[in-house]
Amino acid sequence: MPVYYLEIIVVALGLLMLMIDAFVKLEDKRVIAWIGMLGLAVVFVLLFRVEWPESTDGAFWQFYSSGDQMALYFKGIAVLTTLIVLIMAADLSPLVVEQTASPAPGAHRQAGLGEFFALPMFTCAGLMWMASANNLVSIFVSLELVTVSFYIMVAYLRRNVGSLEAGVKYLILGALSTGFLVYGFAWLFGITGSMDLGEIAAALAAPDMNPTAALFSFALILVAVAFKVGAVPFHFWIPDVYQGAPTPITAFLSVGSKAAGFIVFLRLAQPFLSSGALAEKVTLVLGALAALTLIVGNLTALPQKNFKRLLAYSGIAHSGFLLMALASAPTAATANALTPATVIAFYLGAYLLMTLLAFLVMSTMRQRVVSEDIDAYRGLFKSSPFLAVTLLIAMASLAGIPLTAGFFGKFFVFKLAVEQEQWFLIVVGLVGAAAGFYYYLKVAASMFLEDPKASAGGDLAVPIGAVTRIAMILLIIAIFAAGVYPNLILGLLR
Amino acid sequence: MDVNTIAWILLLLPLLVAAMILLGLKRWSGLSALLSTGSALLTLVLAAMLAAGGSDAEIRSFPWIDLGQDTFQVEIGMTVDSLARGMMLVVTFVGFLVHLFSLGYMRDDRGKSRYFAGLSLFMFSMTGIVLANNFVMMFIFWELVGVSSYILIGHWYQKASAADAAKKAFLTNRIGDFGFMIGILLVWILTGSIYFDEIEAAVGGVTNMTLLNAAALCVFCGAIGKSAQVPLHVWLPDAMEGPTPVSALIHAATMVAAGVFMLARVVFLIEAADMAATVIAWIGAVTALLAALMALQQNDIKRILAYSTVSQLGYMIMAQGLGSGGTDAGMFHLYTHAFFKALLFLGAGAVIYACHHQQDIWKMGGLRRKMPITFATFAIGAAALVAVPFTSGFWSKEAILEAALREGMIGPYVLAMIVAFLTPFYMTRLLMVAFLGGTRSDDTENAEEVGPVMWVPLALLAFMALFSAYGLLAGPLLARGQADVGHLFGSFGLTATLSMLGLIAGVAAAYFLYRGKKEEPLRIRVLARKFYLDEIYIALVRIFQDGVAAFLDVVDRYVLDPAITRFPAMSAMSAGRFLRVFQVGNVQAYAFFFGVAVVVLIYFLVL
Amino acid sequence: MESALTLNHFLFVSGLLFAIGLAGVLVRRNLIVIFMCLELMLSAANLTLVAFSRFNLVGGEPAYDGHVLIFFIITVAAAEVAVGLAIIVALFRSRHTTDATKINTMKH
Amino acid sequence: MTFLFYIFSALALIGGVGVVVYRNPVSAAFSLVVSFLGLAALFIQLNAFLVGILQILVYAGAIMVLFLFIIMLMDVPREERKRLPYFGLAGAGAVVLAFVALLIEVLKRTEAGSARFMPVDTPGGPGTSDVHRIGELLFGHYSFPVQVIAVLLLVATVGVVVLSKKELK
Amino acid sequence: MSLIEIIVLLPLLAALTIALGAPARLTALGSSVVVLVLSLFAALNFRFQVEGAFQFESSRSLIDAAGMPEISLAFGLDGISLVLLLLSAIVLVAAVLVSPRENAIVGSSRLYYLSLLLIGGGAIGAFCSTDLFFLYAFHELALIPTFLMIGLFGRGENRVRTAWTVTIYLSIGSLVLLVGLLMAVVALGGSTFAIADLAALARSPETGIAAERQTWIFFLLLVGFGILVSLFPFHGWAAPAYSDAPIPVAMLHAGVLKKFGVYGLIRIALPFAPAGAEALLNLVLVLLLGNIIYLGLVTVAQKRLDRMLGYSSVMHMGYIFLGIAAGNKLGLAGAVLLMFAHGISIALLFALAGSIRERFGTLEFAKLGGLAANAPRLGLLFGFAAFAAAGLPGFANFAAEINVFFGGFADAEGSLGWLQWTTIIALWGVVISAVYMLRAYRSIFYGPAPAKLQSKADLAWPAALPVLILLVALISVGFVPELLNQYIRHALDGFFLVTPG
Repeated sequence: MPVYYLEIIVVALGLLMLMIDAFVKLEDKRVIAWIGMLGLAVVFVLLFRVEWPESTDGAFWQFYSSGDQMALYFKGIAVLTTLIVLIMAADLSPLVVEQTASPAPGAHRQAGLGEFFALPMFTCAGLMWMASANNLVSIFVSLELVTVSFYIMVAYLRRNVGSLEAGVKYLILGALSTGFLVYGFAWLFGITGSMDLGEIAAALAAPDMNPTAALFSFALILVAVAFKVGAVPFHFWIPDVYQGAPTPITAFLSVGSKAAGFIVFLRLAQPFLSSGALAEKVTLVLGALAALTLIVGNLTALPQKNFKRLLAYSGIAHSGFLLMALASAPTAATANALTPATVIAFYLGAYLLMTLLAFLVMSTMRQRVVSEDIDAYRGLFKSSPFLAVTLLIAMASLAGIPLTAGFFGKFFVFKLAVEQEQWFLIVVGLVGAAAGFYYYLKVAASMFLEDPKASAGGDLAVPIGAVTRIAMILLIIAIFAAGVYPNLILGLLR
Repeated sequence: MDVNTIAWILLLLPLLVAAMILLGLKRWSGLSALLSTGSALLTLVLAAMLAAGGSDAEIRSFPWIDLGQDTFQVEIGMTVDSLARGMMLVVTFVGFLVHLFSLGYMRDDRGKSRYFAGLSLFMFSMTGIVLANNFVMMFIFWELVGVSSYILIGHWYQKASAADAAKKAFLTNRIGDFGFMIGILLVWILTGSIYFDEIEAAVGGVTNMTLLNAAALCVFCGAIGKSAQVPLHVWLPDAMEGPTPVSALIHAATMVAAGVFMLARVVFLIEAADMAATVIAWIGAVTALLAALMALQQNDIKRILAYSTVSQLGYMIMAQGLGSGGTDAGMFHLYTHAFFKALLFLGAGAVIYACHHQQDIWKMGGLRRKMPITFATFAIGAAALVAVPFTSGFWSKEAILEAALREGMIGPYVLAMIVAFLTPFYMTRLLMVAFLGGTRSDDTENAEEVGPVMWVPLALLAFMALFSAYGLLAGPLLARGQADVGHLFGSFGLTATLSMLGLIAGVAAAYFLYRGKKEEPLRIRVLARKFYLDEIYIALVRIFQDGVAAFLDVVDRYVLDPAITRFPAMSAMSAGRFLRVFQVGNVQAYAFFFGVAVVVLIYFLVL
Repeated sequence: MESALTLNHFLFVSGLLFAIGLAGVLVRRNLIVIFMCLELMLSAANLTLVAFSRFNLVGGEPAYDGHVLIFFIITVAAAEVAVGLAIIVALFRSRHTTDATKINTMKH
Repeated sequence: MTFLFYIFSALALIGGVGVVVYRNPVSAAFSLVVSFLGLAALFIQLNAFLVGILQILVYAGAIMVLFLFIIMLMDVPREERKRLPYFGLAGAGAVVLAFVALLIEVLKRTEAGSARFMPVDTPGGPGTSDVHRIGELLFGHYSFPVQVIAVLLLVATVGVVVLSKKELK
Repeated sequence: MSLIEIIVLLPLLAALTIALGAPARLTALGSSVVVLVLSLFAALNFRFQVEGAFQFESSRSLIDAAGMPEISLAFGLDGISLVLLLLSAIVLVAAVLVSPRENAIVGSSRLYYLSLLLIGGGAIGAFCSTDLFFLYAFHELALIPTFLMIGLFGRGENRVRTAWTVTIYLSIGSLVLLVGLLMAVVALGGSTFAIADLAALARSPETGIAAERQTWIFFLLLVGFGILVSLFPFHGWAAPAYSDAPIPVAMLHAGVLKKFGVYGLIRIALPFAPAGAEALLNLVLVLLLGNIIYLGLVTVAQKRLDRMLGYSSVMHMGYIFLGIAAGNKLGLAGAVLLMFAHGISIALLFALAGSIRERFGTLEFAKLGGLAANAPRLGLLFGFAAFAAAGLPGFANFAAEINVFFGGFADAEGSLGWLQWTTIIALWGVVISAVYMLRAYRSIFYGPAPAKLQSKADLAWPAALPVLILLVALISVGFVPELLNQYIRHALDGFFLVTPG
């Protein structure tokens, strides 16, 4: 099956869901979500069945990179993320309804739920397009598709002040970054006279290229991409938006949009890194960005009390590690040295597993406990051990305990950094990782070592939906499997 | 039986017994006591056979630690030569008698079986020392005798004094062993071997004399600890807290003599290191003198004997310091001393036993009539100790003094002479106060003679105390030259005269001073308080060990740990708190940071 | 058509416009106005694009790819405005304010 | 020609400044329209006729109308005259000025920038305008991004519908 | 599934089954005993005639992506790791035996035994791994279980704080370690993580690491491993950890897990960066004296048995480092033997301390006394343990220390260098350890017993079983060091010997 069917299928799925929402009388609209999950599962399977066309002439392939395993991999990430986001959304549907449905007479009691399930599908399509966008135009449009849909989903709970506030913040800053992106694109186009990344790379490598303008455009573009992946100092939106947004959307942001952001980052940075005249300064800047991100992300997470914000900062911290990998791009490709692309891809794969696991637990808890403070999880091990252990595993992996997927990620990053002798980054990374041990285990500590709050009492015994439970178990298995047998993920990159 | 098997049985039998008692026989204390005593008898017989056999043997057996010939190898091996044979005989003989005596003395003690297990363990360790053919093995058993003495001194562990004494003894010895180990290591790097025979062969080739002297002195440290020489003598008097038979066996006859034996074993080393030799001789002499002085003012019968032991050990060490010239004399004195001092202690034990564990001589008196046998034997022992002519003690002491003179060690010689006057003085004091005159306390009022199981050993030892120096008996003991009357008249000279004068003077002085006294006529505080050495040592420990330790503990808790653990953690946390400040929640602020970052970025990249 | 104008003229103007937009975003309190300023920034970018595509000619004609990108930009901008205004309205409904400095309940 | 450029750019810039300074949102909106008109003129001066038209139609027309509509709808009060955040203003000013300074520096260094514009021959053949050309490109070469944009618009529509459902009190 | 894989994976599988609901104590006990038996079996089938490093090898490749380093789940035993495997197995069994029955545990007994198995299994895995990656990874396995064990089942009011300190401290250590290892691997080509291959690369002059890079690598490894071993300035976590942790954890940690650091230094730091070792020798000497003398004295100052034991175990690490610093066959052999001896003896002491607390409710010297009368069996066993720890002949510790000391002098040609002087000073530590051990024994078992301690609660034989197991191991090795020495010797013969500093 041709690869570009994938996105089409997903979009079609989204439309289908919208149609069902509009025209089919459903008692319980979660059916829509289940349809979506089913479809995405199918798409995920289809990912392994795609074939690349032998001839790639024709306009389409100028916007859609061909024969690109990496792109396929990131499509996979997008699909998987969306799938799990749908699961969470289904779990949390009562809350969504309560926050959105208008009490209009005759309106369906779950009005507005269908869209909540359908929108992620389009976002997913956008993410998938981003994954294989190799042209300024296609990058721009797919990126904007994702961004705009996120504006909507973040602000979705329109009776919830937090959600709206988050929406506004994301909107303003997002639009700002878009502005910079466009301006940067304009310059890049101007000095290279092309929209195609391949030609741009060639133009930048050319001797008569003007470094000042090139770097200027890079700076502008960097701003936008850094914003997407939440690199310091363009990270300020992350904690607030994560906190305000509906939990599933937070998960979606922190995994899907970050992953897509990173592959775009890779794609856009590549021409500059590969041009001899610019590589040095670019690497330096990326390094500085990485160091800042590591420090701010990890240290600011230390005193956090709100679990969602904690995860936000942890997300920033992980971007730091990813940037660290990006910043230690090999100047001269040696025999068995790692490449930033592989490392980042693997890291994001692992990051997906553990972050989504954490969010799954969180959304399950959210059904019973309103507060999102870490204190709300006190004594969870006593009341519902399964959730506690699951979250513990997620945290362990995020902290990078060996034999979990998370460790291999950090492991590769550090190896790459050592190979490129980025000593300063390594030191910063060490500090960051050490801090990470603290704030991740802090959650474990409150779950295992402390007694339940008198108020929360025993009713922490949270019911777990069947689908959710299965998803959790699968993720756990995946985390350990990938932590012992990294080929599981690396295999997908070949 | 060939030498090999005998040696093995000698070594392992006591261990076996100890183990058996420890593992199973604890409940049946009587049985274990008999078993232990029986094994002691058996070892005595074997030792006698060994001595009679008179054949030297070098037994190399299985490797204990083995890292290949080239690097390092320690074998459990044994040397059977005249020195070992003699020592073995003495050890087993005294050992057996002490076992016998203990059967009575400890008849109704709660920890009887523990006690006998300890004795057997001691016999094992001591045998090990005597037969060892290399330094490491000797060091091993060196430590083990320390343990067994720890166990036995602390036998009545619920008495705080006993518990402390045990601890003190072990630790003091450890300090000595610290030096000993260094010595062994030094010898090893100098001669490349730990086996006595190989060292003897190689020691001639050593060029680095300073290091050799250092090595010899360090080795000597072991002897200082074990044989209670100044400045490490303090533990021995306290060790009297243990049961009296133990004092007799370990702290008079055998273990404390181990130091002397060890020096005799490595005499070639002392020969090679003159400086060290001189030091050793002096230390021996000084010890003899100081101990004798301290003995003058003690009131506890066992303590008096203890100090006399220290003083006598001083003689022996001094003799070892004379090198090959004196080593035989030293060993000779060791043997004789073993007998008469064991005798004295067991006698004292009998007295104490009879007086319901009353040990203060001023509370005794008039025991001569109440326990005649004990008195007689005790008197004989005393006579030997003060070197009344023709007793065994006389010959051996003569030998040492002459050797000193011969080797031209005038200083030590003079000191030794002074001791030869002091010893009679305090022994006479002891005899008169404890045995003569009238009884001074009801403890002694109804004291009566002890039973045969206790006085038979006394009698045997008394016999040895008198005649052990004479050919027939001394034969198996001594390597070369032995005492006989002819020798005395043959070389009657300065030494003999002086020592006899000393003897007469000492006895006379003590006699007139203490005749019919009810309490101490002359009080010399500094001697009574043993030159305040204990106090000084305690102070030193308080300051240099406990003080420093407490200080370092505080440092560790409140300086090092915060500096290394808490401070970084806190700083990271506060850094985090600071960084949160930027998260003001206001979009425009964010946009502002955004803008600043952009400008900086562009500036950095473009310019 | 011969012209005395150089590329820099246009780049400078567009840059200034961009800067002005940025300034607006930074100083104005009213969300809607802020949003307008963002639009201003976008169209500044458009000017840059036009200038560049007019500058590097392809076969004697402007590089129309630039114009196409502008087309997309404008479309996206429209969509963005629609969504953005919707959000702002919703916020206004629940909070009765459009003051950017007043929406800071979530911080630190 | 140059003269016109200065006129129009002045128009655009002044309009922009107006947006920033007018306290009243409505006035701000109108000055934005002005600025857009100026921009459109500049576009046309650069032979970008279609883009110019679009700028006027879509921006000045549709979008600004939407803005005004919303402003009216909520009758947003003019920003109340509380004391200006001088500090913030200073900061913002500094940032913007720095940005401009850097821009100038960059422009100085791009030697291409100082080059004159080449004359353009009118789009190939009679009856073909740049509308024609862009149309071809858009629906020929660029058809894929157009599809994506379509999805984007769909999403936006759905979103707006969902977000601005009326609340019945 | 080869023998060694079973040995390594059994505890982990057992932990899993416990998590899934198997009877906790039974499973734990069964699996650990099986592991012990299997490791003894391995020891008996050790082939001495075979040259070369590892035996019982098994390997499964895990990464075969282009440009990726080759990492494989590889296990194997040489003399050294065999000795440590035995140590781990023995102590694990003892620890499980010592730990309370399910109904006596407050909180989840599953978690309790599961954590125990993870800690033990992690150690075993680390010692058996022949792949650098897993050598590191398995050790980390113990991190979180330790955290939970101390925090949940620990004693003392500030146990949670202790749990934090330990975890963060150790994790920082292992992070530094990770960088050091990566530097070493990368410097050696970065293509493989197989220890044997890396060692071979390091040995050959052309592929070996440049000298000044070696210094850095060794420094990082020293700090990293050092933190895990509580080397002098980084010892802050150890004593509180051991005094606050549940007894079995204290046994496993002080007895087994801690040895990982030293093992790593011998297995990795020395062969990979010999020049670095030489360059930093004096630093090591200073630090180990810090352990022996400074911490020895701190130990003397302790007022509670458990804290004292904690510090003493830290102190004795100094001797192992001394053996490593000596760097010659003798010293290394001593170090390895000492790892075993110290591991067993400290576990023994903690076990006994546990039963003392259990019976008499406190471990404060001031409150105890004269227990030898109340509990003679306990007194006897503790006496053995104390004397063993004080390095008395007849116990494994002595045999090991002798090796170390001779190792320290082995390379002195008739004159004293820094190493020798250090050894001499270190010897004083023997006196110090005797001081605190005898003081402890004196104040707990000797002397008059306080009135309220008159309870006659001696050690019952079932409770004494774990203690006896450990004691037997200690004494048999003490009498016949060759039991283990033969393995160590075999390993060291095939071992790239370091040129002594």
